[in-house]
Amino acid sequence: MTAGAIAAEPLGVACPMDLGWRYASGAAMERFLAGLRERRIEALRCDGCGRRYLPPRPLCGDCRLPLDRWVPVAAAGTLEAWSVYRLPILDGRTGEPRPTPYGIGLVRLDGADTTINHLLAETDPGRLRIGLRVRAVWREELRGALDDILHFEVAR
Amino acid sequence: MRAGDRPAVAIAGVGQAGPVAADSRSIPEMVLAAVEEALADAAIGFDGVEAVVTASVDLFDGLTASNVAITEVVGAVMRPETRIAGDGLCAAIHGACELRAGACETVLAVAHGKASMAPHWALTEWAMDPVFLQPLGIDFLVCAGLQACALAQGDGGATERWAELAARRAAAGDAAIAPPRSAAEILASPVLASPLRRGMAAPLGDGACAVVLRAAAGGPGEAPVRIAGAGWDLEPHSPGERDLARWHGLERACARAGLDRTDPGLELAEPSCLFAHEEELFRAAAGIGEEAPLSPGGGLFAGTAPHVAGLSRLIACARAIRDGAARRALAHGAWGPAGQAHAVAVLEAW
Amino acid sequence: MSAVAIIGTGQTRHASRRDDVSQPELVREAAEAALADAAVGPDEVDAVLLANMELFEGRALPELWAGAGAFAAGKPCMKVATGGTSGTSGCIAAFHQVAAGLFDLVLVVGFEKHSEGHSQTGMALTDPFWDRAVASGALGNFALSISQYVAERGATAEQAALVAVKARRNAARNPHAHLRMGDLTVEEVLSSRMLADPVRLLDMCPQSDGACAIVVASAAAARRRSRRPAWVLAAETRHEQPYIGDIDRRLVTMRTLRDAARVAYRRAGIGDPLTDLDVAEIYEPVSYAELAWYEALGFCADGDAGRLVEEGVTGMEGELPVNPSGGVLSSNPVGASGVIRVAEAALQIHGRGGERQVEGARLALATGYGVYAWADAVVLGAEAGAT
Amino acid sequence: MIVEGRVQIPFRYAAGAAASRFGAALRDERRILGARCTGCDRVLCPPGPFCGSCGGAAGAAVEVGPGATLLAWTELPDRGAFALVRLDGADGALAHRLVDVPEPRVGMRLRARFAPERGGDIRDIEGFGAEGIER
Repeated sequence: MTAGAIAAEPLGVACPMDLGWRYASGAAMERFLAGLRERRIEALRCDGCGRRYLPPRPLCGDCRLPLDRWVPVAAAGTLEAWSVYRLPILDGRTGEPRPTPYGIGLVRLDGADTTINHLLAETDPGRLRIGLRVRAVWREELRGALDDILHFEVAR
Repeated sequence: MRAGDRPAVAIAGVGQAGPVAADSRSIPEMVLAAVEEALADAAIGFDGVEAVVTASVDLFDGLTASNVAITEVVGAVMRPETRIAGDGLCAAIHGACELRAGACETVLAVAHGKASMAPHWALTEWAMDPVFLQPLGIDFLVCAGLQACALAQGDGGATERWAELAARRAAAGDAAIAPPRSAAEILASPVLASPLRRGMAAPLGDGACAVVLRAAAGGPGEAPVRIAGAGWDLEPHSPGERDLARWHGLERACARAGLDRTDPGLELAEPSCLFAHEEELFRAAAGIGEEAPLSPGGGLFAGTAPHVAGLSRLIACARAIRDGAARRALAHGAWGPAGQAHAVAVLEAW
Repeated sequence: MSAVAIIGTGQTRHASRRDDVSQPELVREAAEAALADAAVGPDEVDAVLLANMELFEGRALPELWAGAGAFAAGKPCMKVATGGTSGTSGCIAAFHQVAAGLFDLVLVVGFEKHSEGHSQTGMALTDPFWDRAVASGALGNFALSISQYVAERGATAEQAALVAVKARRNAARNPHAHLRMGDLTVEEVLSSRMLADPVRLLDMCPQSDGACAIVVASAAAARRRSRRPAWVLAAETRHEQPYIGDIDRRLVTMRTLRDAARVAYRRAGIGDPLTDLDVAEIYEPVSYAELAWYEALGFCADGDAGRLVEEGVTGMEGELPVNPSGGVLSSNPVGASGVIRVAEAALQIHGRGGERQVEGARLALATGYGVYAWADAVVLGAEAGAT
Repeated sequence: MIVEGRVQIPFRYAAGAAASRFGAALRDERRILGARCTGCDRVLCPPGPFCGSCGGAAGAAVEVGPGATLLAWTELPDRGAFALVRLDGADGALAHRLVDVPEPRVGMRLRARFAPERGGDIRDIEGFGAEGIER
């Protein structure tokens, strides 16, 4: 690229984003979230393969069959994957960095076949392993959102 | 794209959800409704789909890699999916490329958009050059106003003509999103971006479209509509580096589609005109006179959704050909400020 | 698919910040380099395909602005965005558009300027009802899947560190690479900062600003213009269920990559990929993923990946050099990363790999990886195949 | 059920060579620098990054304006007026804001108004106002 006669320092243009979107949950997710407000977790079971899906969705991707059979799921399950996250990243919802460290895990709730990606209370990697029994710790004031479950704690 | 030694591409099924002002369904639910209709129309199940091309834009969905939200409802689990970030007609055109390339025999092309999610024009600011244009608040709406001003120069009756055109189109549609208004009411409606009034813009809402495309070696027995040509084009971005009074990009896209500028066989045109003045740009660029029917169902003035428009026009053309209302039709999609990018497909009866 | 080939490649210098150029200018750098490599003038290009994950930089429809960098004004131009697979899927889209008979010469440019946004935040803009409150981006997702892979297959931190060392040492011979660390040791990897157990800083890919371009040609144009085209023998894509929690032991199974590779090998006439392939450029955002991909790609039996890297089988002097470029671990401008894999594979067939050339490479694999488990597999060869 | 999701992310875009030079001249000298196209010699303002006619890159700096001619304008409720202007000495046109022009007429003469506080980008021009009226 040909530079001009005057060399300037590389400049930039700041464009701060502050946008809001209105997301429609759809019927299945609405029922699921309404359940959370009563500490009730439900999955959708596929009539084809029998897989019990969380989150709820309209269709089983493997069988390509509609899902409408609700089955109850426990607020406790098995830790299927874990990590302790230590990198402070910007939370796009707040514009602020998320405090670290925090535990993360994939939890297979009793009665479901997929796993939930969620937070763990435990942040000591020495105390975490696949197969641990964990249970949901609920928020005091339930709002009908996935973070009504604050995190999962190891069941002792 | 022109006919040649490669497989012809047939439109085997079409489906639509909306458009409505605000669909309470989630994006996947809305998309599934369109897909199920298209599959039923093509008399196939999900198992009959070999590959998928989707069209959507992350920022407009408020979701990163937003095609992840619809992977299973378009049947793309363990299948090839390509997502074109742009107008839905591009999904169909690229799907046709996959068929002509011999990569597969059946492609599902899908587009979705939900204008109810966020103020549409504010989002378009993020599609503008962030060095020279976005910081000034210049979005697609500002560019449409500048273009309308450029067109109206020395043309005293322009705004009246646009109002009449918008009124005529809106009256022909089913008024799913906004009630039709008279030309006088449109001229008295609030200014949108002068000289454009609110009634001179197509009403935006939520919708999804799905089209089943099939490589067809045989002939009319397989499907009544085939894609005879396609072309697309990108103009320079900056409105100051373009002749705003002409859609040169559309001229080039039409030429690539094998469309003669005065194509006598063209019996229908379905342009993606979000603003009334764009219809005049469309006619001039595509070489379409007053005699060829244009948007008989109201076009986008019957309501449309972001990034769905072009695919909805393809469906309108395909339906008209199937109904015997036309034998050769032009579907058009556009994206970017003041018609920066265009895509067209020529559809023919078999 | 009728025969198509890659006749030119070009890329930018990849770095953590390229403040000296705007996005269109970054695109232009790669486009000019690829066109020069192919001896094709900008006016001879019939169409352009761009690949980029626009929301990482807060953009929408970036081809509108950046397309001019790829000489796209006045030409047909589309943009592909499928997460990490954007680049490979963009290349595959070009293969299809050329094979469809529409164009003789298509320019593909993948690009990303991570420094202009917050990519980990962008990646965490996932489903607002489901995991946006808890998602931790690609790093978090990989760390989770790695815990399963390690538990099931017994991969060790040392084996992963060997992958990281191999990548950065290879990168030292690649003038375009972002992280060029010719003296990196396993000990340095193992003592680098823990980001998300067990993933350490030096196990993870960087975030880079960069662009990469290829020139895709029809058979006739390729034969006319190139002494040694890199022929596209196979190109396969597989997408997966929408959430990480849907996918059973993701890195362990990786059924998308397994299936895409299996079909691509069959089309390209590859029986045993380890012996048949001369070189592979695979999309490994994290050291452990490369081990998992060896198994998914059939380079070894499940559980045996660590041995390949310990014995140097995938090193520059080994039976199947993997990522002579330094891989994603050394340069990661996301939208470009898949194009880089394809370009580096083509470069090997072209015999223009310079210090990173694998002697006599005639059959090369490039892969893409995106979102939770999307996969692309592309096989390039020195001989036009019958696909 | 509808849930509102807000996203706040500070983005910052590199201006590139010609636009950086343009920004620095605005900020430091209140001068407007276009750029000569390396391909076809047109004078681009805004300077680039690439010529709309030939695709060439923005090359040597050429001072343009501050006088300009109005090519098109539009006014939006609550958002003010915008204009497409050709700066004296430039071949391309610049999209910007139109300020304090009660009755805009295509073809009228305008003049760039510089912002009192300048940060080195396009916003260092507040907009284009009627010629001869300095604030």
